[in-house]
Amino acid sequence: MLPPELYAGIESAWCPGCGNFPMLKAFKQALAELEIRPQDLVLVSAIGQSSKFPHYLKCNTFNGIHGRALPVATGIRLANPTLKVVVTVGDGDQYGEGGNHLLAAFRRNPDLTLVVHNNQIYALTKGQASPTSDQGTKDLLHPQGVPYPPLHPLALAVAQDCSWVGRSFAGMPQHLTEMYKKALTHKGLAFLEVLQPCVTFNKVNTYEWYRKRVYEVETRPDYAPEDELWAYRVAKEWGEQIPIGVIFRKPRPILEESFPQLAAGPLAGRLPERPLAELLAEFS
Amino acid sequence: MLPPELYAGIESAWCPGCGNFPMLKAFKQALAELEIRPQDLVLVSAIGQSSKFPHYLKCNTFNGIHGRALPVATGIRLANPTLKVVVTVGDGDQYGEGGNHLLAAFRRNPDLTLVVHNNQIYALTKGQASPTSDQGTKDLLHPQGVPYPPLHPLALAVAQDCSWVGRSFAGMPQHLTEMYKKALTHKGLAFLEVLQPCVTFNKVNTYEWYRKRVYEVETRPDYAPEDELWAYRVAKEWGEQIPIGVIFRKPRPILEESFPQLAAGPLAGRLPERPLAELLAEFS
Amino acid sequence: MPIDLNILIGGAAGQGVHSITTPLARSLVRAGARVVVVQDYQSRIRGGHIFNVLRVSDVPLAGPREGVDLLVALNQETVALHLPELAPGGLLIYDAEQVQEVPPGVPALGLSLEELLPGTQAGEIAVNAGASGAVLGLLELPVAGLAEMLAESFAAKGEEVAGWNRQAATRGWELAQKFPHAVSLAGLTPPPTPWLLMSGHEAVAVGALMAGLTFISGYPMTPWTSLFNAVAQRALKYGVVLEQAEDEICAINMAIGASYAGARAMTGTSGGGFCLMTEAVGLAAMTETPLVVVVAQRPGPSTGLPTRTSQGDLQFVLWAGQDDSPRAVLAPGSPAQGYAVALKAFDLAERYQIPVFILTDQYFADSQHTCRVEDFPARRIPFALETEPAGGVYERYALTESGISPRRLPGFGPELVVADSDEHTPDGHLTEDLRVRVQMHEKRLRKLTALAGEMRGLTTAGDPEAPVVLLCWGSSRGPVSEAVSRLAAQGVAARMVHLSELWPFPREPVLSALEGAKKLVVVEQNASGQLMRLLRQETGLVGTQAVRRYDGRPFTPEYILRGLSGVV
Amino acid sequence: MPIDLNILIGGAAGQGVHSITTPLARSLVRAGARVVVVQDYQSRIRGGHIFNVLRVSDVPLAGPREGVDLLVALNQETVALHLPELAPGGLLIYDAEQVQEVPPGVPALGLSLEELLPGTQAGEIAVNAGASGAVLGLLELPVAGLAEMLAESFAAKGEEVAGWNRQAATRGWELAQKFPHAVSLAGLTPPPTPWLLMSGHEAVAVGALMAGLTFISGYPMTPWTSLFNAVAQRALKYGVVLEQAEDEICAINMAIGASYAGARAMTGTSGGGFCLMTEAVGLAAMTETPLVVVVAQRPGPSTGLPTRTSQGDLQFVLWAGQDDSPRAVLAPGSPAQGYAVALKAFDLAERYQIPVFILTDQYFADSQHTCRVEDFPARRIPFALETEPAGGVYERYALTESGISPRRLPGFGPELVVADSDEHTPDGHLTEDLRVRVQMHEKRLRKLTALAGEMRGLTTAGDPEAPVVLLCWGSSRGPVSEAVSRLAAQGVAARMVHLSELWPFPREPVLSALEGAKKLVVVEQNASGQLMRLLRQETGLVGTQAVRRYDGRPFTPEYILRGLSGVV
Ligand SMILES: Cc1ncc(C[n+]2csc(CCOP(=O)(O)OP(=O)(O)O)c2C)c(N)n1
Ligand SMILES: Cc1ncc(C[n+]2csc(CCOP(=O)(O)OP(=O)(O)O)c2C)c(N)n1
Ligand code: SF4
Ligand code: SF4
Ligand SMILES: [Mg+2]
Ligand SMILES: [Mg+2]
Repeated sequence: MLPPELYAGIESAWCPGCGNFPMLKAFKQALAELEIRPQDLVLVSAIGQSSKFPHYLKCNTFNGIHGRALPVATGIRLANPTLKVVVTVGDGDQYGEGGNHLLAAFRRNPDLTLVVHNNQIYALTKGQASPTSDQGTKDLLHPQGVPYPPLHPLALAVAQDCSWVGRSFAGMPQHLTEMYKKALTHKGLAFLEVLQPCVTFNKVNTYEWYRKRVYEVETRPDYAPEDELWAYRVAKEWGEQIPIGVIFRKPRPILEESFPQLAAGPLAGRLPERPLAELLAEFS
Repeated sequence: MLPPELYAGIESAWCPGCGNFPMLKAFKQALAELEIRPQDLVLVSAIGQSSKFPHYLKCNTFNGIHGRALPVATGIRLANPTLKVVVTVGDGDQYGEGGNHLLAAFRRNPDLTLVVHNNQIYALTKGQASPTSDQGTKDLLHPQGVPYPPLHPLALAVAQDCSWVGRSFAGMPQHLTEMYKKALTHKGLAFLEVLQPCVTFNKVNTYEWYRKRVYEVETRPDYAPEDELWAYRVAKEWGEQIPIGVIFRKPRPILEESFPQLAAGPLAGRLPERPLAELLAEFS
Repeated sequence: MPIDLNILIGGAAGQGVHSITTPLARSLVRAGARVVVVQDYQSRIRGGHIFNVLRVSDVPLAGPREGVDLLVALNQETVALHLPELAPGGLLIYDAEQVQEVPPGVPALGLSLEELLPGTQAGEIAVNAGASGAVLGLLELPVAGLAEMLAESFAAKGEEVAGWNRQAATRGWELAQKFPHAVSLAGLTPPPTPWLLMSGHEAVAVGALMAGLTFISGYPMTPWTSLFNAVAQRALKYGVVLEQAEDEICAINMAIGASYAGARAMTGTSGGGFCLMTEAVGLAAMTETPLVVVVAQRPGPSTGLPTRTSQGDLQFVLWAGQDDSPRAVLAPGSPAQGYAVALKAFDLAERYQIPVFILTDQYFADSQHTCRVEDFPARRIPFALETEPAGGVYERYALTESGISPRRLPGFGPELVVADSDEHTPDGHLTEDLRVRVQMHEKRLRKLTALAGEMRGLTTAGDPEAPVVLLCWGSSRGPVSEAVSRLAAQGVAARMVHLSELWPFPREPVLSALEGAKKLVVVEQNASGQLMRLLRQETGLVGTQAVRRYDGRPFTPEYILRGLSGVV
Repeated sequence: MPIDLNILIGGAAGQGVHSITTPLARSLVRAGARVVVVQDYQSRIRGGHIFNVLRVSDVPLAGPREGVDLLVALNQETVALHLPELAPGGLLIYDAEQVQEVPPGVPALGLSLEELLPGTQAGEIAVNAGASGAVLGLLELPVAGLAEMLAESFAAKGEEVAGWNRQAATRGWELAQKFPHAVSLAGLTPPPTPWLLMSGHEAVAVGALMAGLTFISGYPMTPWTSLFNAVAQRALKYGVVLEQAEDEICAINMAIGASYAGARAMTGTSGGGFCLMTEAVGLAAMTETPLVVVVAQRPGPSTGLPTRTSQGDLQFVLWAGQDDSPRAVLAPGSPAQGYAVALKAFDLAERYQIPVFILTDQYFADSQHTCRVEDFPARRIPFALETEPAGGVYERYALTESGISPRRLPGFGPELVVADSDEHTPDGHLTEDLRVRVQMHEKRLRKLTALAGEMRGLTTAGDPEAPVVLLCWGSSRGPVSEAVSRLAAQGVAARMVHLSELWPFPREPVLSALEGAKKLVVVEQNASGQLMRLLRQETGLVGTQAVRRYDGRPFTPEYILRGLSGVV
């Protein structure tokens, strides 16, 4: 195990009590336990409170633009498959602006970890409803409440054969660390959603609200994360009962391995000599 | 019934034998049988061979940009809920470029019909793989074949509680007409995918290929389109057996009705007098 | 000498800086003072350092200025950062629980819960209310109105909390009495018709509503969000359909759909989101669908500084979208102008069937200015629709001399409305006939001819003969006009030429306004001089000097004058 | 007099117009002719009307011209549309099964399956092969090479089909012998080193490969697709990772990710797709990630004319993205220049850590030109990376005089590479320190200074002293240079100044190249005069005349000369 202090980053700008803090702590713990060195790790994020996460950690970082972390992360993996790549973004970012890339990532199955900090709100822009906001959520743009139901991201993932789907809760540090570790050691796209209370803007989905509802899915007598229909049913649960844990696993070949071009290792810094005469000969 | 000739549009630019022709014919038939007048209908499309569809039909048309038909169509419905709005687009358009709007449309449930012409290919741009191209499909960009499996659009729809999900096949004109009619008379978002052979670029998924595989889902002894798990299982079927027919139905309130602003009818041409003094008074 | 007082209220985000500012500013306006409020905040929700500056006067104010006369510090950092700015004779009011150290010799009033509301649990809010009351006390204004306002705004939290606020404000007011009253506003008389305190985005929202807005779609992004919010708060009441989109691409396409179907529609965003809208800008131009698009600027490139101000998107907005297409670009310089520009934007969009841009920025969006009701004249923007039965064939894109074709709405008659993003025939269907292409392309661009004739929006100030001209656009108007007045006070003849309408470029009006300029100083909030380039491109005139700011803070007269030192 | 022959091959899409053109053109080049092929096609897959024009000469050709000397018609419509263009003494070759009516008096050779391959099932392909053979026969060139080429390209369909092609070509050649040979190429000698027939996009692809390209991502869009395809065909062989993205937003972000991680990366698109990329253009600039972006222009606005040509995206590309950010914009005028520009683009992107644009268009993309191997000099573009151990703290965005900071790759040492789209400190972390903001913004823009010094790419032709100057950019080079030669032949002294490097604007080189210009004619393929505006903005020089084309077809010397009539 490496010392978790190894990953200490710059001072955070989150609100006291924010669910992002326990996530940061648990993530560092997972990295330390898995002995992933900062220099071998790239955190990719986008825009939102959750997307500041990589700054508060010592590692390579690409903090890109809103909704577009997955394409950047996939590009990194395709240039250097020896890097450990983790995406840390918000619900608004990935399920709103970035929805199309989520669909594509499930198909591609690159070997990376996608962590969505789900606080059911657009926090950084001060509290608008996000795609996961519960129906009826009131905000400045919806004084009568959001009229339609939320997205079901986990069911979406299962339906598209995402190779690993799990959920955890920022209020359960140990569970969270374990889930980070599982996601980080999965080969292929590991999609981990974390219920992350926003103490400032989300006065409904609080620590208490989640704590009352979450249950560890492994405790179910019918636990069968390799059974797609089972996983689908569990992934669709939301309300009085919210499942956490590993919900779906489907071993699949990873994207990177479909490129023979990557067999020789990273593209990084590779400067192939190309036969000009041969290239031109095709046109004569 | 209205005469189908009523809907005659300009001459088409499709290839002879294209699956779009039977679709056009069946759609006109459905309109005629349902007595939907050209003037009450708006066809919204985007870019692709399939998106030329509205030009070959007499009706109001908004042929917008690649991938963005659903937002335009939703905007039309929100401005004038008395219009019958139908989106006709391709698989590349809606599942590729426009994937994010598909996710959002399922949540919103506007009262419109979405018809995706699925030829499993980007036809207008000359035959690149689309999100529904089967794994291994070879094209100029994938000489070794598409390395990952296709999107599962119907399962996506079921997982997001789309209020009506169906599929038909351009090779079965009567089935198609009936499915158009069902979709057009559904209240809420009706998502109809049509298997549409592209005789020029898709040499694998041909009329024959589809004909050998499709089966009418209503003939299943366990037919239960209101049962989500059943629908999910059926929606996920693809390969030797391809279900066609009404796969999922979930009655849900429509988007338009959540706006009391629309109770008084179309916004179209509405020029409300607003009380300037009252508006300003808030700032004093 | 007119009164000119700067009150800086600073603290960490979440400490209540805004909750002090708004009631205080409104009380001052109600009392008959002119107030300008500017906000300085970070892209975070709690912590960090934010501050508001209230500039207060008994004469009209053009905008903010530098310097601090009264410093209200809710934490130690505010003292550390802003005490150096405190003018001689200034006073520090501070939260005695948060501020541990006040340098000796600084006149200061510490407020604590203990002293304000002994024996209660009121906490932070008490100090905030007390500080507001203290400011009024210092300025010799009555506290009753403020106390009521505070009580009202906390009414939802129960009678006890409302009462605490009332008492704390009053107590703060009393505590201030023991300090010398360097500046007194006691002589002010409240205006007969109440004045307004309004931000730029609020004014644009009111303008849009008065223009007949019935549809708005958008996606949150700072600083655009405040305009979206301002409409949202009034949407149900005034019958506006509002939809939060899944992304900006949806937002603009949805607005185009709504407009095609007959709604008076608008969307908006800020830089990064506008990037995603550019494709549909061309769609609106090609389908000739009226659309108003607000682009609220902030410093870039990329995410940049989300909560700061900039004028860096001018050239981007001018040419956004592939190939040539007609558009109008407007950029208001004050809330009143924001209101007028909004009306004009909808009018131009409607009559020319084009996208019209309103370029704002964080400073324009958030800063509040004292306005008079008379600055907001009512105006009706009628629809420009063809409603007579067509008789024969209806051509949505009939070729006309003006380039404007008869617009109809789908579903309102037998005429079919066919719109296409491809090049199309007069009846809207796609075509590969390249002669038709030329006709259509020219038709669309021909609209610019008449449109150019409607571009005015020039404001001049200062000595009309002065050889020194400060040319500026958009939100910089206030600071530049004040810089010109200050130059005059120093005996330097100068004038301002301000543009609120930038495209089609008002060539003739600008040329004649710039006549006699010997020194042409282009003042703008970007690093490369975008207006300067545009000016040269359109008129050949070369700015001889430039004052540019790109640190994300708005111009002040002082900044401009520093920039001019050695020049004039 | 040099030979100058225009062969037009027309038919419906799907009839095999291209399958005639390519082997024929290649045979001619191998024989020692100079050939230029231009393609004219519609946005449909079958039907409609498409045609290719092969211009053939025994001297170097700058580009296409108007007129038809040999008309190959695969259907009646081609006859109807193009026969009027047939020059006196010209010949019509037609598919006798498709063309029912040939106006009397037109010298014509009808080809039918019957006559070409009696008793076989060969169908359409026979006529196509026969027509190619006939053309060679008319030009008195041997047919053997062509017949082989055809047989090879149909080899996959079996020996029988290959044989049919061989025979049909030969038979067509024989049939042509009975016609007068107005033009003979019999005197040509094949070049010692074989010449190349290459399109603009193929040349850019080869340039990119030679520059060390290892990653490309994109989304299909005409006319960009042909470049993407050209790389795709060679990707596996040369170790390029290629990914088809779900949309253009993904395409550019993925390329940025790959480049950040150390791949030499490129993406590309056309107008509508570029709109969707603009946000990430700013991202590349802000994170200082090298990136080459191809924008293949086509007429807009919006979807416009997808398969036609245009130069309408210049100003858009110059300013795309919010606020000021550094970039370079290049626009090649020929395949050889396309190759050189590709190399330069990767070099600039690498050394300046910026996005570099290559502006092409449908005409440049698709038209094929005869080139010599010597036009493609090898050049190596090394990486500009910091690889020494940092020792202390590594700052990705260290402030430097040049604005260029030491770049490292993640995972290649203990130094952490932190990139951020927000304004950031030298070590890459987001900051609200506005002094740092100013330093960083200036640092990024400072790169433009040295970069400007590298902008040359000016080509001049014609009389260097001539008072008439035709200024142009990008793909218009060929037609404009030929227009200048033709003017010279008519006794009018004129010269061309062509720009292939547009930003940072090569101010000094342009000014000196334009010295002595009395009439400055700006020739460009857009309606509003985007280069003319840019020229004025950057130099103050005003184009006195303009020749503009925006019907979607490329310039021809004739078109330009018509536009100049009355001017020179
Ligand atoms: C293109 C674009 N659109 C909008 C924004 C504004 N924006 C910044 S963060 C954010 C939402 C963040 O929500 P989420 O992803 O849930 O993150 P959180 O702050 O809740 O952690 C938005 C809309 C942006 N930066 N870029
Ligand atoms: C923003 C943008 N990107 C790319 C294109 C190019 N394009 C036109 S049609 C098309 C794909 C069409 O595929 P699909 O939707 O399946 O329609 P089909 O032609 O197969 O019916 C693409 C990529 C475009 N027009 N706009
Ligand atoms: S606003 Fe919410 S999500 Fe953001 S830091 Fe504060 S508590 Fe966390
Ligand atoms: S290319 Fe395919 S989809 Fe397009 S018209 Fe032809 S057959 Fe139909
Ligand atoms: Mg969130
Ligand atoms: Mg398709």
